[in-house]
Amino acid sequence: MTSGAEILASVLLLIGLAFTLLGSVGLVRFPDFYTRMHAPTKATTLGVSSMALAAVLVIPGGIVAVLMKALTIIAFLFLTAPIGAHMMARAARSGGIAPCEETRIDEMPTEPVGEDDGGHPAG
Amino acid sequence: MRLSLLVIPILPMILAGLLPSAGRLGHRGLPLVCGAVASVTLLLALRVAAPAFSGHAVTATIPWAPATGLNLTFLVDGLSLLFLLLILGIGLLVIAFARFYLSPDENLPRFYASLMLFMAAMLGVVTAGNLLLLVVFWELTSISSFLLIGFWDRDPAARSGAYQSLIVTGIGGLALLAGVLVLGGAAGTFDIVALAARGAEIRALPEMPVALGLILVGAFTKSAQVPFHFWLPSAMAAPTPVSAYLHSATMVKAGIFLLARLWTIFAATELWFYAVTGFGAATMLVGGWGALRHTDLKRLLAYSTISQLGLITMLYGLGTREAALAATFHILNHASFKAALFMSAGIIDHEAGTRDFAQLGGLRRHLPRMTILVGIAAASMAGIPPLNGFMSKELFYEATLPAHMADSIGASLGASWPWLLPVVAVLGSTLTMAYCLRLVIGTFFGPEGPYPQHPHEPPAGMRAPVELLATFCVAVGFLPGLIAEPLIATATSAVVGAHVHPHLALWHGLNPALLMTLIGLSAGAALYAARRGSARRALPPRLGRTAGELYDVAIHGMMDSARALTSRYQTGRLRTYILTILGLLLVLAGWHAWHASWPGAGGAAPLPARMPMTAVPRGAMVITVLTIAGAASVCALYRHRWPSILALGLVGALVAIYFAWMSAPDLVLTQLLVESVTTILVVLVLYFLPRKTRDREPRLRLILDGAFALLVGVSASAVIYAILRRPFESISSYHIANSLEGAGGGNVVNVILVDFRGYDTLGEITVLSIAAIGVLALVQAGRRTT
Amino acid sequence: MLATVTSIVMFGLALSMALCAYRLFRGPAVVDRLLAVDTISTNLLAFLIVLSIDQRTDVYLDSVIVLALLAFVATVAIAKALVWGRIID
Amino acid sequence: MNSPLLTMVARILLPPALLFAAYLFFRGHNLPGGGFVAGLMTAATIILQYVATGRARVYAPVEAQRLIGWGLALAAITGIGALMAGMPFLTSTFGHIEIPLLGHFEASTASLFDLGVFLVVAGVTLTILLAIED
Repeated sequence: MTSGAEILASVLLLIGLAFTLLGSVGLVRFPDFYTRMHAPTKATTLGVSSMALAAVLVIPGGIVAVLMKALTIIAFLFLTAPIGAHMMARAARSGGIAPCEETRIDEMPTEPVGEDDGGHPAG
Repeated sequence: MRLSLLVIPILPMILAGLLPSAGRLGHRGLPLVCGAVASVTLLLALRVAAPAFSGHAVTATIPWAPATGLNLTFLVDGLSLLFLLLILGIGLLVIAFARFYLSPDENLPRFYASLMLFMAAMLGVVTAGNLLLLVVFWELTSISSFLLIGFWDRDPAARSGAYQSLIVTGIGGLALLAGVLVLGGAAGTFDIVALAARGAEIRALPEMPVALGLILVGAFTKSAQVPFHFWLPSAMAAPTPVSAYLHSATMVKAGIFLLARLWTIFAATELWFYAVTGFGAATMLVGGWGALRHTDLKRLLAYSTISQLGLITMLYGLGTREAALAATFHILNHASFKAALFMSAGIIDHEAGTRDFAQLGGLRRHLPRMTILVGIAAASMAGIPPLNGFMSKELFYEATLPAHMADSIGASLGASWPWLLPVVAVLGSTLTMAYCLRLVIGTFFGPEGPYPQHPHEPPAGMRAPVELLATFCVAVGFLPGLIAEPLIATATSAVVGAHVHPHLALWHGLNPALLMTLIGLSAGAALYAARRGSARRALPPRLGRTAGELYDVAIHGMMDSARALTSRYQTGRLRTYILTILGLLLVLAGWHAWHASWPGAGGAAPLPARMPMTAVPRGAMVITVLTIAGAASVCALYRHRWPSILALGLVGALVAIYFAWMSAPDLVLTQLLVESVTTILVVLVLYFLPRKTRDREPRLRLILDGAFALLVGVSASAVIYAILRRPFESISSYHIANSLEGAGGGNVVNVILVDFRGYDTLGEITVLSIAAIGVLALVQAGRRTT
Repeated sequence: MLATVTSIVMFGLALSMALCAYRLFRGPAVVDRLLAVDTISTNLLAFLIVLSIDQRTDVYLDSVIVLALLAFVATVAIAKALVWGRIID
Repeated sequence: MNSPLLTMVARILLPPALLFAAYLFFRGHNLPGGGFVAGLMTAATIILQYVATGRARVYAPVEAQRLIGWGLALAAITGIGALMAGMPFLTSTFGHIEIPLLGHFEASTASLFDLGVFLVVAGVTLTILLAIED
């Protein structure tokens, strides 16, 4: 009795789960903050978006309503995740967290940004 | 026409509300507006209360809180008519006087607003037909008097005077409320007319003495009778128009009005006779003596007011019809000459720059007209013929004679010591005569004092009210029948409850009263002559610790003990607060668990059927629980702030998942929102907290706290478990059923919040607003000190 | 069929949240912890979506939007506070 | 030290977020939402603007404290309105109104009260957060 939509939804859900899990594993396994930052922000966002799409297929109650909500979720996520990462990177950078040895290229200027206000060091 | 009775107190009240924002009316416009409103109210009152002139009262009732017996019932009879004219008449004169007296750069909108608020409150007191309503307006007069006394709020004397008057009259108000409740409770109604009709039955009530005693305390504090008289002299720090209006003609008469209003009910009781007459006589003498001691003009007038109020109270205490007539007539006369004297004192202060006798004297050369006016008013107060004061003094003497005391409850006193009351009366008027002479001669005659300012005649508008009042005193003296008699007749018959035909005349023939007047006046002159030198010297020995000092000692003692108590349990350390709060929870939960029937002990029903939960794999839930436990422990263990905040944020979000699991979408939304706003708030506050947190807690404390926390956790869950075991039928069924038709809303939660339980929400948002304003004030206050 | 998939996905999400919790514990610097919490909130988003799929209701999707926005606001606020102390300058 | 990225995103997010808050408010009567939630949502969005662009450049048409005043007044007035109509305090009636474009809709005076709640909650949150901050 499983309809086509349900199969597609399940596939999307599983893909989403895969991405999310990858994000979390990345978060745990990567050596330093800057590398660690990429995995969750990118992968998890993708994971959630695909789940949102899965939701559109399955949830009854007016395709338009659910679609609109899902699209808003995806839009918000795509907007906010990178900026969140950006702000965290700035915080880490001016908090004086050094990138690990393997990093070859460090295009940031030597002195960290935004030290003028005398904010207390992070951590 | 009936409901327009309600307008009498409400009209000035509305103006009082609008005035503070009417700043641009300026110092000419404001008095005009107030004067206009006052005169409109006066005309309206006369038109509405016309039948009261011919003796039958006008009443109007609007149910306000019928369950508690509190209704907006208004009653205008002869007595209220007299007071209406007094309040509005003198009010108009005071407004005219204030127009000239107060300089334009004062905070006039606030002054006139409080003045009008006071006028509305007094009108409410005198027209209230329901005792509870009377108490409401009574308290309003105390508040407006506090505002008016403390008008010059930078002057410490004004502030302390205002506090003193508020505390004393406030306590009196409380006593009055208690008395009224006892009376109303016993009699079953608060309506004055109904109570008056059942006078005999009420007098027989066992609770009557308690009720009467408390009501008398209320009346005595307001009318500055002996033990509570000290607030009136210190209230002289108020601007003169306020003293002229509140502290001579109207507010201090509210207590006396109450005595008159309840006269028919209580006058024939022993307690009333001895208490009211006793305190009245004592006040008269203490006031008279006090007036001789002070070198400040306004304080002298304040003490003289106390003594005159004592005289009127004593008259109402006697309980005979002549005494009530004398008292009512004296209320009218006293208002006229005392307001005139206070305004003259204001003029002298305004012109000569001082009110102190040491610097005054010989003003007659600079202020000839004022000398005449003050002379007339003072003579009327002393009771010198042919002025109105003399006539009410005559009636006062007659009322104290044993012949006239026959039908009073105190007849026995009249028989055993027939001479007591007349002697007290004469002694009182001797003192009055003495301080009147001191007033007139001290300021206007004798050598010229060193006035700080060179005095000259005041502007005409400022003197007009005094002239008007002085002519009133003379007119009533010569033509009593025309002006005073009809008004006093209706007022007294309203007080006494039976028709009274007074025959006011200057000449009653050669009778003991005339003799007593002559003795009084001559003794007064002799007393003044004997102590003439002391007019300028310091005060003679005082009668031990005055009531004022006792008051101060009591207040400071109370404040200090309160401060000591607070400092003991407000240690300022968060830990003690949490310990006390959770400790209490522990005690309650423990006690309840101990008494409540333990589940399984057969008492409680089995665990209710499984909650309607969505199918969620056990594993997922277990891990989520673990995450929550982990996050919670991070806040407990970690000393650094940041991890703890993050962990807290996380716990909040995870709890939201629980709500989703429990299929409560509204809650999920609210929890998420509240969670993130709180996190932001904590992060904001963090900046202001000290950088370093204590590194290591002493080990013993850690163990103790740990044990305590464990105990609290266990007891909390025990209570929840007990609740779950208790069968209860929830109210949700009612709400769900009526949510759609009743309020047209599908979302039961919101319908409850906003519609069925809207009143609670109104309360909640008010509390929220107060909290916000509190934070705002605290933060700004904090910023000012750093 | 879908029911089993949703329960698997829920289990997987819970696992990924546990992993992030590990980072929350271990994370040397606060920023790591901030990252961990941010990821967990996104996982919560996913969990809510899967829950609404399972219950066939779109009522939680609004909370998901709210959570997405607010997680962002909180992360930004904390990130800024970490370095500059004050948030609104 | 405000990064241009953040300011730009904040500005982009503002209209949809406020629209979403209004959506939450209006459907409050039948579906999860309502004054309280919408108030918090608006407050959070406005705080985001403050965080992103700093106090000076945020154009605040009205001080937050005023919102509280208006909210409370509105709530009280709807209550008194019921009293005027002779019903006990705060009872609300509901009717169906027909807006030409938007079609049929059911409105109840309770939503006025809800608007009061919305204003108060938004006002309180903003007042407290901004008071502590500046």
